[in-house]
Amino acid sequence: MTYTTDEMMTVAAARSLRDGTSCFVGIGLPSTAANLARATHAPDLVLIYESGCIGAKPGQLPLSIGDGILAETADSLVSVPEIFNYWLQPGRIDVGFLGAAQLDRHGRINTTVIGDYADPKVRLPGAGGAPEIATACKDVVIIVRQSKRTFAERLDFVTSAGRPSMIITDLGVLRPRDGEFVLTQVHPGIEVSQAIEATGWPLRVSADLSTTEPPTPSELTALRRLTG
Amino acid sequence: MTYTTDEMMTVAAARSLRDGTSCFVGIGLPSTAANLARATHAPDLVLIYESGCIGAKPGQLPLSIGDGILAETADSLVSVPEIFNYWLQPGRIDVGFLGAAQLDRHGRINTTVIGDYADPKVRLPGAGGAPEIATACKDVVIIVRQSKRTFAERLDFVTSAGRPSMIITDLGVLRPRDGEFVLTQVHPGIEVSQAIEATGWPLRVSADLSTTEPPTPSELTALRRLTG
Amino acid sequence: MARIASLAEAVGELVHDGDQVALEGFTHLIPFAAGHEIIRQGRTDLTLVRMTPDLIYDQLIGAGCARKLIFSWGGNPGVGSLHRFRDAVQHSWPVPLEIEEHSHAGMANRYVAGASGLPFAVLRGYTGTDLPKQTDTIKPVSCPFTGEVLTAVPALNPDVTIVHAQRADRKGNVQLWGITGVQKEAVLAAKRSLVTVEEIVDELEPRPNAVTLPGWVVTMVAEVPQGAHPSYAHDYYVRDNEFYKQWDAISRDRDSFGQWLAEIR
Amino acid sequence: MARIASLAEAVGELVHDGDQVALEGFTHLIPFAAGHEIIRQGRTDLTLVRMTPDLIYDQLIGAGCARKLIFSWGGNPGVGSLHRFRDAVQHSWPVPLEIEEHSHAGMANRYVAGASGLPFAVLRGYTGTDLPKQTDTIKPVSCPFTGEVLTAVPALNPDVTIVHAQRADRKGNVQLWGITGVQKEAVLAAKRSLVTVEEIVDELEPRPNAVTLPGWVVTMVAEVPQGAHPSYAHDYYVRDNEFYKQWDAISRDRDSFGQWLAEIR
Repeated sequence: MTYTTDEMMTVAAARSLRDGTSCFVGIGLPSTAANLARATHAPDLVLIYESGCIGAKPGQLPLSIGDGILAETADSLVSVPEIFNYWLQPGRIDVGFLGAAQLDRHGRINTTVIGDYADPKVRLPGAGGAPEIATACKDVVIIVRQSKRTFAERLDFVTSAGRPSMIITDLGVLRPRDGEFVLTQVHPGIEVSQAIEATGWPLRVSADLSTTEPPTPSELTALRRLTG
Repeated sequence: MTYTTDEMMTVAAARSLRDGTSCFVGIGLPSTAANLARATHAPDLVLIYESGCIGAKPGQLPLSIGDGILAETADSLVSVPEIFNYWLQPGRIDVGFLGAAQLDRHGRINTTVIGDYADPKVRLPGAGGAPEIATACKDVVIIVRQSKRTFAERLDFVTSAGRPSMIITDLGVLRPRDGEFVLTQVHPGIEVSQAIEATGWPLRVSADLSTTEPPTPSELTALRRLTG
Repeated sequence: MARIASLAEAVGELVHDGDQVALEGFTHLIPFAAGHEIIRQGRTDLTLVRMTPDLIYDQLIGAGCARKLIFSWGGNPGVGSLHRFRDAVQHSWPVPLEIEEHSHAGMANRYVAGASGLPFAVLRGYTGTDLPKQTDTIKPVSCPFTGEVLTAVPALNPDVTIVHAQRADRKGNVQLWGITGVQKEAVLAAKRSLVTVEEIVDELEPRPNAVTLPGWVVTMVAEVPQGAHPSYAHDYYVRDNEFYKQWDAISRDRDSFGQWLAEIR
Repeated sequence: MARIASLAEAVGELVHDGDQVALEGFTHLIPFAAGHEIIRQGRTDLTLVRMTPDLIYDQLIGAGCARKLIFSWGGNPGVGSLHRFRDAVQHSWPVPLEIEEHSHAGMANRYVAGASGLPFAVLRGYTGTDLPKQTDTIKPVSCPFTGEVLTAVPALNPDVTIVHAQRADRKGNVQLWGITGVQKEAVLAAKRSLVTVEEIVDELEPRPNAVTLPGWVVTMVAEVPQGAHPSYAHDYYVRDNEFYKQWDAISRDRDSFGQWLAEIR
């Protein structure tokens, strides 16, 4: 089966989630990947949305983090203060699954402004739940399309500063080595030079660089059923 | 109809509650009086119990502040942290209705120990909700049987230190004058000397001392239906 | 006991120029009809408070009702940017917009402090971010027992909070269910409150996952069927995702937004 | 996912000598059966935590399981005193009992801080009382914004929390309803947790006013019908008020208590 680079990215992200763990899910790419994991190898993955839905089991992908289907299928539905204070903050959630508008070699994220804060070139949406998701979860994974604009040499604003263990992109996977994210994995058919070209800092390549297993037909079928 | 001094006390306490207000109710005498008010002149009195029951409407008197009938008839049922933090603490409740093991001329209450704290003669139950009920409600009323032991010259321990507007007893009513509780009202058939005799400090008597209206037959009927 | 009134009457009485106003609802039950009524009544100089400004504040900001925005995430969920919000921040159009920016955890805790009658709340938040440099309502606080340094945020106590709910009874007791977000806290934190509801009923039967706000903590209730459209009301109607997408085009330039505004007014 | 086990197995595995143990339930759903099992297994040196010690801790204290009690109201509700608690405090029988005494508001907030992963909580509390003179876990804290002085109490994070609930499913998801007190906070604050339930069912259907604890935050679940007796389980059985009254006589002297204890053991 043929597949897109976005599909490869989502499949790679889904695979990073272990069954039986809990995942605090951001909307967009992270939500797609987390739901794919639940639909494939991790049926007992606990999906937690900041709208207060714990253990949501949507059959179709939600468009927002507060869709009715998340509430209807949740094991437990709590208030927004409670989801942040009782569930996220104490560090009881295994993985935070986040997107990013801009990030740097340390895995810090900017979703606030491009340009000067007081007089921005582009005003982005802002922090949302990310600063605390990035620091409170036991592990953090970022899912984002790789480009020079997104993978920036310098952030105009630090919105979230966690210690992600992985950045999963449409080109490959980056992991931290000596305090800096380096390319450790490329997806099938992607050249290392493409990843370097799509990175705003001089991207180092790990000596043990590997190639991602391509999506299996069953992964692709499950993904297309979710998004279709 | 004949009546006991306890019945007179409960009726006098019930009358102090205005319809349409909210009352944080301690168990025992306060609960009886608050439910009598609701059964007579104050059908829209909102009864709030520290177990998390807001707007409870028990048909029979509860034996504890956590009886099932309180939960079943409440307008809203919340957790114990919520009842203290969102409902009591901000001062949104009109009246706190409290009992007392021992109190002084300033209306401060001891329900902790008789004797030395570290080596008490009698260990009492302790504070419960009282310290915060006594300071957070807009108004505080104490309902307690009057005796030399209860109305103490000196407290061995200050458990709650609010500013009650009234102490309603089986003998009469005390109100604060110049920072000290004085006798402002006696129940029918009670001599002022009895009240003085039953008080551990030199009880002053207000110049405008009045006599409580005796319980009406309908008040007594309602009370006996509740307690019977 | 809450007073039951028309939406126009309630907004007229409760929302004043210059007020700090919170319209809450986390994706679900967003009080759009009340927002439109504020636009219709021409309120100005408002300080708008909301975790996720969403389309509702894009509309109020574009209409020139707001002087300041206190928020934590200002996007069109699943679609993209809020163009009127951007235009106000980037080009002061139609009027300059001051911003006070937090994280969701910070905003939620500010409402909790407000509802609790406390001047501030404590959280583990904003670690390593640039937000405290720009937002002076984020400060350190030390634990008196362990000495650990945590983050403090001040209480929010809006002049008026407006939320939408599924039902109220005739005494103004309000019931909402599904995702209930931060609405209880926002109402309890406010000096005055308005709840718009899908319907007023004789009796509120108990329901799973329902929040009940007693009528005596609500100032006014107005019956406004479809009052949360284009967001949704659980068990009444679904989210109008198409309108959320259309808003991107409507709001993108000042003229097409002006046309939308003329229709609302 | 919580592990389902027998009560004896669960207490044996989760409760160790010297542990800080919270058995919660505010009048309703008090985990008496688990308390009796702790007595049966002869645990000692426990620090017992509970807002309202009630008969359950009177029993544990009289049985010599406790070294320390952290609490806010130690009476027999509607009846009078807890005689075993009194005897321990007044006469160190059967062993000395250290006490750490708070108000309900303080205790509730200590659990909230524990559940929230914070080292302390802030409240308006203890004003004018002698409690801060005796209890060193009550301290002042200043608002970083207004300078106002409030009260701080440290988090409670019990080694193990035990609560009773109406139901669990086979994955250990727990559902309780009626008065739910401080149980959610007590479980989330604890390092380990045990929930005894009236019954284990295939499916937890949604219910009004229910709290659901997902199985992954509960360590073990044990099916113990009548496990809250003589307190009550909403929709299962009512409170045994007679036993509460009888306890006054049973507990009043050491001999009659000793007979009761022999039967339990």
